[in-house]
Amino acid sequence: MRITEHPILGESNKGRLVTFYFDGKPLEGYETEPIAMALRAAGVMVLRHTHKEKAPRGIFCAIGRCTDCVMVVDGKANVRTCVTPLVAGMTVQTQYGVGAKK
Amino acid sequence: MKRYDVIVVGAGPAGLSAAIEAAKRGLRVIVFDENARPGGQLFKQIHKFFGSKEHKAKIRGFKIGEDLLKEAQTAGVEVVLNAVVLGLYLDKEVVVSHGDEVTHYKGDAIIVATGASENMITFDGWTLPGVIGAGAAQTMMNLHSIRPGKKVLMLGTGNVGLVVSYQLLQAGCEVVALVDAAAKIGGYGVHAAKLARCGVPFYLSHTIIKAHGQDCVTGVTIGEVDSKWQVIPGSEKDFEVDTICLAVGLSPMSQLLKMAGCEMEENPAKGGYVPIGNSYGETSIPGIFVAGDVSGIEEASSAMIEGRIAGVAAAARLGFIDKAELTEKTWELEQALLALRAGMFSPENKGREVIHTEEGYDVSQSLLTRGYLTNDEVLTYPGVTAAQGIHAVIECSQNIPCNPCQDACPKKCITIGEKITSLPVVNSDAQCSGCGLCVAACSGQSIFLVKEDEEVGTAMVTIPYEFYPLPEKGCQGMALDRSGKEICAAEIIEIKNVPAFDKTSLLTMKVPFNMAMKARFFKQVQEV
Amino acid sequence: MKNNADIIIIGSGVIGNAAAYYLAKKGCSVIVLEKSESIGNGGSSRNGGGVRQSGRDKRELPLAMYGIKNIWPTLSEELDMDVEYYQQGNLRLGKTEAHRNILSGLTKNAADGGLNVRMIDGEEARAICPYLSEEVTGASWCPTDGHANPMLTTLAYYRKARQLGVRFITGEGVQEIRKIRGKARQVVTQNAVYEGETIILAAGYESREIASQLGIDIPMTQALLEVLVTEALPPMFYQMLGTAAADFYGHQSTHGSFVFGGSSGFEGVNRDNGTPTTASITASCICRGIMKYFPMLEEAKIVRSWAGWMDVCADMVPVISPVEEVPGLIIAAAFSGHGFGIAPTVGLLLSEMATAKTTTLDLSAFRYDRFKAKI
Amino acid sequence: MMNKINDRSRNLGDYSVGADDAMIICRCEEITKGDIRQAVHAGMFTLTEIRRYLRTGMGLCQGQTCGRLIKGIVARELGVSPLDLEPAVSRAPMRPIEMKVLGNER
Repeated sequence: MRITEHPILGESNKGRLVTFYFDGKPLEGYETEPIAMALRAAGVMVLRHTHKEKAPRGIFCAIGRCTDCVMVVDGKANVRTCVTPLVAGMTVQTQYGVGAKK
Repeated sequence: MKRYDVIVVGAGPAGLSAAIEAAKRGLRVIVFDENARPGGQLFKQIHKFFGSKEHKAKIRGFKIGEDLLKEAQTAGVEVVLNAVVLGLYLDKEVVVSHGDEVTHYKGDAIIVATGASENMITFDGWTLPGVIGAGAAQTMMNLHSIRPGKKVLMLGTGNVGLVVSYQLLQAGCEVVALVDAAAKIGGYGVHAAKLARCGVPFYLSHTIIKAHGQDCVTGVTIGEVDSKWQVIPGSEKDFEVDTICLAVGLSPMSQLLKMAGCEMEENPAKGGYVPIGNSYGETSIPGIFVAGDVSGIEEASSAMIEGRIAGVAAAARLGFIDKAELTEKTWELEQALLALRAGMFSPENKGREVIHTEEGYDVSQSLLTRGYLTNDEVLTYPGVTAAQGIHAVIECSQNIPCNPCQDACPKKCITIGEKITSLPVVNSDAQCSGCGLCVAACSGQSIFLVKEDEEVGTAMVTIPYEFYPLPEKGCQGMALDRSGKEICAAEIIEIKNVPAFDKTSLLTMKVPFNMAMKARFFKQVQEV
Repeated sequence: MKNNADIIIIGSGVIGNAAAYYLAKKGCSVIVLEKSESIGNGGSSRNGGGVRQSGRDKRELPLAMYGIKNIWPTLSEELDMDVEYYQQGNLRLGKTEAHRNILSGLTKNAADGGLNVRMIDGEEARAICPYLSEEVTGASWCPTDGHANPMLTTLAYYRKARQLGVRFITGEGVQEIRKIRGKARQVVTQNAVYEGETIILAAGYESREIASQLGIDIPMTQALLEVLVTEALPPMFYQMLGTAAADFYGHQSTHGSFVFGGSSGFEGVNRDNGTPTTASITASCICRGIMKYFPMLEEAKIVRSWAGWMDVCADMVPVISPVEEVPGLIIAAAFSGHGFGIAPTVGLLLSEMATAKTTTLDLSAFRYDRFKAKI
Repeated sequence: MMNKINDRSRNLGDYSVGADDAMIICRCEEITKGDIRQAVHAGMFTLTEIRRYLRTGMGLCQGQTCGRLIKGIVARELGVSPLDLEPAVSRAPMRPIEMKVLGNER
């Protein structure tokens, strides 16, 4: 899903590839890109399941407004992954309701 | 408590412009923005802007953003990023969270330039992952170099829907359809035409019935609506897509102003709930100004001018300039704003059906419903002549505020005149050199160079091209007409890409003589 | 539509709505007039939701005890709507000896009034609510106290009263109560004149202005208080909390969010901008207060804060009283920030007051004419 | 003059189940169109009342996404123009903020 070369923006230069952990699995993403972007690039669509209907949700606004992309990041719930930069070694978990799966 | 002369909320086109004008006049200015990058939506805008030179026409949005930032730095504006303004309190105080602390600031003037938020529309399955805002698509592609999906359906044919669809193509996505419940395409015809000739179909008077998928979008059903917006049974069409993009309008993000106690009004012409302000953008609370989309939804070009007006007005309120300077400067800016607000797409024409151009030409119904001009219609506009030798063909048929083509031509072949919404006229007496500057300068990509050679039976058509990979010289392929239909074989005989074209490549293709006025896009034939 | 009714109630707060409901249940016709566009838009929708007996003035204690014994446990059922009532006790927390002294005094008063409330140490407090910090060294504990959702309670009374035929009119600011032949009868708004046999004035602080036109003054002022609410968190505890230092109070709601009230110390002198508005310093102050007692909540995100005016009586207890000087007028105002928990009882008593000679509980301590100069 | 929202005894007609009543409108709190329509019939005529009654727009995003949608539904149910409905108030903080950050004033 990554655009490596763009007719207007040229080559993408996103810095250092780092490893992070999504639901226990190691994945790679670029340091400081939003967590949700690294996940999208890795093909992850579902970022959380809602509290009442257990319905899947993913990226919706991508600018930190709609809060649909919240996940459990390094143990903290409700982190807006579309505006939170990726850090090497981060643990990212699918959110179920208001927290991680027990 | 930290004190500034002016506090600006939002480092988008309006906020930065306001900050620059105030700082240039000696005010101490600080700008807060919640994002990691300044520029607001400008850095997601990779197309060339409309307007005239003073509106930064033919410059790409992200480049304008870079220029604004430099200008702000030179003027001594302090820009603080990742800084969320939590509230706008009594006595023009803002509380800002930044890092792991909150800080209190008071400004003698506050300029709120928080922009807009996207409207949404509901349908069965609209909460599924894969249904995203058009803004999200732009953010993903143009800021983070991520394709939102492989196959995308776009809902909304306003300028945002059109521009983002084109950007999706540029990013290498397939756009399967543009859908709008309205009966007419809402945005500029030239934007629609760029998509139509790439083969993207338009479905007007259609709506999304259902997004399919368990965990994420795997398909979508659309259907035609009647005059009461009810789906006509049997009109359903299915598409296999992984992404549905919603571009159904914007609303002013005016919460801070409401919180501050500014008088507000629900104003449909301005796109929603906005503070009541005077011509300088000053609200009912003296010293609190607004500029840009938060005061009424418009384009980035007008946001920049509104920002400048607010910046100058704040300088006047705080006594840094006198009344005469205020009047003089804002008069100029207001003229520039009026120029942008003219034409068929002006705020006062919102919702009105325009049948004729200001010059009296018929507006193409094909353009409004299918996204392209018919072969017969093209010939009726003043930008299209049957000149001998190489010449520009300008397929510009609506009164939009834009005139870079006039300035671009060194040979004075193109005339728009004082009024920038007028249709460009190609003067067949002037001698076209075939330089292609007009083709690259046209923000709507609606200028082509045509050279017909009746004796040989071929024609050369030069088209603007902004996709990767670029075909190579000698490349064989198919020419597409304005509707995206393959009409004949074509060979690329020249590719021009000079810095003055600013990333718009000019492809010249050779087609049969009778295709000169039909061939408008080139498709590489996949090698087996 | 008729502008006449047995009872006209001015104010659609939880008090006015509860009174309307109990009156309608008795078969009275009722009109409720609300100045704001929204029902219950004052303190009724803006408080911390405490349904407490402990910590009350001894005059108020019987009202609180009556409600908790007889009304609150079945209120959701009665109003056919979950008002999110929890009766899991109230902890009033202290960190210092001075705090514990305050708490002991309050506890003694309440126990004297027949309430089951006692002092406990930090350990026992943590056994009840394991999330408390070590800084907590003592608490008063009243196991029969609790909390409910004030917005829902206010709207549940409204909804049920409306179903029973009570006419509610919003955006209807009262200009004047007019006496006809010596008896309060007409309520004049900018739109209309309403007539009733009895008029219940339950308009919070604004009751003062309206009553004063009839020569009745309730000595009260107002103060702007703030509440904040967190994101939804997993269920942790359902006790109602308060502190001796009055730095915060609150609870976790059914929704999972925590609702915390608190103060900056400037409540009495706060301003607003035409609508109750939060001050720039209060939310931060409340957060600091909370974190001292609940360090584990430091990462909970605040999503919203709001402010509301409370009507503060000179002696900090309400006026709930018929006005003999103005026959036909009943005043229920000046609840001083602790009206929510006793609202069902007060609503019931007002319905009795308006329709009968006697009330279930003695309300003489809440008379309108109790205020005397100090010497 | 009294407007259509002020008289809470106004007859809205019987509540009839809509085909799309199950549609989620408030994405954060998962409130459906049917919930909102029924709330109007229960007497919640203003956006503020709807919000307090159902928690629409009271979730993490504070109504950024659903505000306009809810306005349309309530207006239609009441038979008034959306322009007649005042949006619910705006409150600080504009974005969710951790208590330890909000409490850390400089």
